[in-house]
Amino acid sequence: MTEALLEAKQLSKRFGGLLAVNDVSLSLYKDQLHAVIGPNGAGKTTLTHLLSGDLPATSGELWLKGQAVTGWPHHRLSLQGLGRSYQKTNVFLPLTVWENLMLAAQAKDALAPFNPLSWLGRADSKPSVVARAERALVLAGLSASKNSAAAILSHGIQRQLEIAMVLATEPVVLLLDEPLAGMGAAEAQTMVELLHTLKKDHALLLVEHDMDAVFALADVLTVMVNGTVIASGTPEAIRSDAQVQAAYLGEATA
Amino acid sequence: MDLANFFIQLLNSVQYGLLLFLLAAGLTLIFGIMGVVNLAHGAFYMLGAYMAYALTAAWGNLALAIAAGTLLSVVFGWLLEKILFRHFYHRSHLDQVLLTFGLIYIFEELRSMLWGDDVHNVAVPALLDWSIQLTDTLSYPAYRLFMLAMCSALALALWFMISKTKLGMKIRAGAFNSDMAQSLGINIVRLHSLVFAMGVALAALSGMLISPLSSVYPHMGAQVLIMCFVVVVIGGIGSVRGALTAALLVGLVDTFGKVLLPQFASMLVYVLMALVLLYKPEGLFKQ
Amino acid sequence: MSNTLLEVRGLNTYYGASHVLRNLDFQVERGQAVGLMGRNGMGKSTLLKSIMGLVKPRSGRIAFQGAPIHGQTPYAIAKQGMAYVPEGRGIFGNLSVHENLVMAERAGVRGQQDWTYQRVLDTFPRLGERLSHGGQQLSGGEQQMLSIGRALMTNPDVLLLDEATEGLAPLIALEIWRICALVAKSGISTVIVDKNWQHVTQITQHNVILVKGEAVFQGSSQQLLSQPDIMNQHLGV
Amino acid sequence: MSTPQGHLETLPRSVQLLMGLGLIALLSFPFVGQDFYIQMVTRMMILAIFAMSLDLLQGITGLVSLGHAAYFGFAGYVLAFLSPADAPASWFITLPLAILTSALLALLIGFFVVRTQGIYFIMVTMAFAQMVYFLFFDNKELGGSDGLYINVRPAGWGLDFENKQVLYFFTLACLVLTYAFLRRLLWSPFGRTLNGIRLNEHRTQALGYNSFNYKLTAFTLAGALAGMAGYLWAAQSGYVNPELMGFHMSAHAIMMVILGGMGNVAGALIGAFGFELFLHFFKDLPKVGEFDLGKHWQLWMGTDCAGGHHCTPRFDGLVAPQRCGP
Repeated sequence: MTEALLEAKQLSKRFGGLLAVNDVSLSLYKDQLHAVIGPNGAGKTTLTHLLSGDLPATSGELWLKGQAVTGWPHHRLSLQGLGRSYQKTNVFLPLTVWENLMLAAQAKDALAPFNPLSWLGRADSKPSVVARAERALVLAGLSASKNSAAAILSHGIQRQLEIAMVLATEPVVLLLDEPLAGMGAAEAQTMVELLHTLKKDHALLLVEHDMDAVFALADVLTVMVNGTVIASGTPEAIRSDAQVQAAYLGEATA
Repeated sequence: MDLANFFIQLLNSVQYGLLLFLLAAGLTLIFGIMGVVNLAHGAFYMLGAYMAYALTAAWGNLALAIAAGTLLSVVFGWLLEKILFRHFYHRSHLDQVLLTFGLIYIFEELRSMLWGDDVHNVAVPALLDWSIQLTDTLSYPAYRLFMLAMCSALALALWFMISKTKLGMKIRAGAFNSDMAQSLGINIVRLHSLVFAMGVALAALSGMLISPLSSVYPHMGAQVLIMCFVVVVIGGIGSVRGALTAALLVGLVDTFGKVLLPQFASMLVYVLMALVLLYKPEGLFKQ
Repeated sequence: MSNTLLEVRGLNTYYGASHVLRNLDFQVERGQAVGLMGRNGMGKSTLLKSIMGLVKPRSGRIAFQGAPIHGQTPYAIAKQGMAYVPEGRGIFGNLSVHENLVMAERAGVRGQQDWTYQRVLDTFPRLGERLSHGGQQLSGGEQQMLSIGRALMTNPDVLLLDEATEGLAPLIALEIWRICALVAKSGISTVIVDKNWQHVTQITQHNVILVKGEAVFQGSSQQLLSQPDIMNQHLGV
Repeated sequence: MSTPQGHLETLPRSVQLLMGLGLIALLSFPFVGQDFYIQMVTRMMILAIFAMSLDLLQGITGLVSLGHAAYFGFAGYVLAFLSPADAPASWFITLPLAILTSALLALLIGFFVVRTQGIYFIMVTMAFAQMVYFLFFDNKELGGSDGLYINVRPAGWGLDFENKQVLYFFTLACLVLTYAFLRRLLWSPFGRTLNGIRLNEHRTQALGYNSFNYKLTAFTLAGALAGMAGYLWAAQSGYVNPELMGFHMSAHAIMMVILGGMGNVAGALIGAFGFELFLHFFKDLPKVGEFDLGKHWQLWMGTDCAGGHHCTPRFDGLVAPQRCGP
């Protein structure tokens, strides 16, 4: 088995009396989509925050590309290739789609801020940055709305921009938090196809409620309830697992 | 710095700290609950002092002046909130800075038109116009003791109201989650008026109480406002407990700083603030 | 006096561009328990928030005890006998358990004082053990009990309960269901939002299923249970 | 069409025309105006540089600093200390030094204030500026409350600032250079990232930018530019006092930037001239009966500033930047 691109070991997060994430271990491998499902408040989104560095873990370790990165701030992890999208659309609304992507694309090899050259050079002069933004634009299918402001886009296209911005940073690991939330059937279908193509040479973590998408895409499925992992394995094994049925899928309980 | 002198400085620092608390408590509550930064908060302190001067000159009785002045400032605070501040709760901090900065200009000018620009003294009432002989050389003015007692009583009353009464619980709940508090039937609009009026009254009252000691001069509001900000920043926005602790701390550092390191005295308080910012950018008691 | 306590007619609510509630009709009879179900993002919470006045609907009418309340402030609506237990429970972290309860204490619209501080503690013994603890030091289940207990302290006529047992361990969830049944029987009309339709239908007489902001099913629990295809299509996997 | 406050760097044609005309007017003014007015316009240009330096923080990075005058006044004091009693200091040594020292001061203070957010930032920038104010106000060796005099204005390389026209053109050159530099910065990777921090700092960090370093750099750069303006003010007036770093000076800068429209540098420049004209207009109001309107200029200024925003919520400033083109 190739070495895991991202590995979480016994991650926990406590908010006062509430144990939001309880001793979760998880590995993401290249060319593989690992889906995490579970009821609201099961700690899925908190888990993505712990993995991405948005929130510091109370305990546990994080390894990225074989390097210990526990406690690294968000921007450092992002530069190391750990990209993430957000459940609630979190883009630069007043800027156009292209400007959003350019800002994402220039992060990878940006000069240090106190370097005077970064004050004077033109942002869109670097071919490598423009190419990176262009690739993300095409991959996410946003060419049509390249010059319109993010604020006036439909909800579905804003979600596509959310993903495109992550792609523009050329990450190795992608954490996707409910990319299909609030999407119509057609938009959801294009997003599922996009996620499918992304599987190649990326490691994907998908937090999602849309079961059709999850079972269509997932190579590994983890079920979380109350902050703890109650089952993890292939989608088929999970679907028939009695405990999962009881806790999450709503069949008659004991 | 023999014992007696130390004791006097300690009393002065507690008295100054409690005075700052009365000012900062209003500011931190107004911000904690309504999210409004009020640069003109120092002006209420100044207006209070000038009212004490004017009313004492007219009636010859400071106690009466303070009572009437407090009532006036409650009404003034209530109206100011209703007419002006209510529309700024959801506006950006920049809009609030602009509004309150405009108010500073207006209050300074009104004060200058009403009471002129020169310094005035407020006579200490005869009842308190004596000193306690501590040692053969040192004595402590009775009015400062009265000031200490009044400020302690006010601080205690405010602390008790906030932490023990049902009203205090509603105020703290409104600060934590305004929507939820409303969903339980709490009239958040009236609560805002009340808290704002209380903040203005406390600031005016501290101005009135200090006027005999500090006398009354044009830009007294601006200087004390900065100290208020330092206290609120150190204490943590919205926390009355934080404001009390921070006020006493600043009182100590400032008073003893002036005695021990005169030329750097005014710097010490800011160094203290810088350290707190480094250690806890959200303030010591942030909720 | 008509038996309808809460009546919603033609309600339309928008969040920015997305049309969350589409021309929705909904009512609660006096003393009735109504189940409100549907997958995530279908508008359940938005409906409760619109009733509570926390979200301003674009059009439509909401009447409570005969009088229109749409457009009123949440505290005015609450004062008329409405109580709300939000998703996420809305506990005041800077207040103790005791203070969270006491600050909401108030007689009902008709002066009734059925739910006193003592009765709430008897109903939720666990809260009695944690009175001095800060609101944020409670576990999920305890926060849910405190939130419900606090709502009862206002002696409401209608209790809106959003995500009653979401994210709670099965044992705790059973305890919450027992309390919901007890509240429903005590004469307070309740609207319960939850995914676990088996428990909801055991307590409620009437149920509504929302899909994309529209009511695709309105009927009694028996009618719902007798149509498993509706449940699988809109609620199940 | 992106919403106004989004796309900052493209100025509408009308504003570009206004700037061109303004430059021609400023170039030809000394040959037309009398000495007093030359000094007045020089002061306006200096304040325009000061306002543009604040716009880098407030309009572009979204940081509302209520203590920006600290660096303005500090540079003035540096010139005062470096000026010999009876000979002109050489400006090509003292100007860079003044800019460098105010940049260092901004770096030192910025290190503490930049880690705070929102309202804390407003309060601590104000508090630290007052610290610098009292440092000079309370210490006799540093000039105390009376301040310091610069007996002979700087000179060097054939330029003598005693000559009002020379200082006028020198200031105009600084104004144009600062404007060009900041306009160019808007297009740079650094400028685009500052813009991202203003709009959504959380997402900017998620993309891989260390926003603390960016904000600290912007704070230091703004301090340096404010220092240049402060140096020119001291050179022009020949006198410095603590008021130059006082609260009112910082607040004036904020009002200039808001009046002109934030985030595109041109707004701050126009706002500075507009604000000064407003101030002079209010101060020169005639006496109506025995009630001297001019004397109470603070009242009108305050009402305008408080009211201005109250009744015109959609007031984006004189230069509300739109995107021209698609």
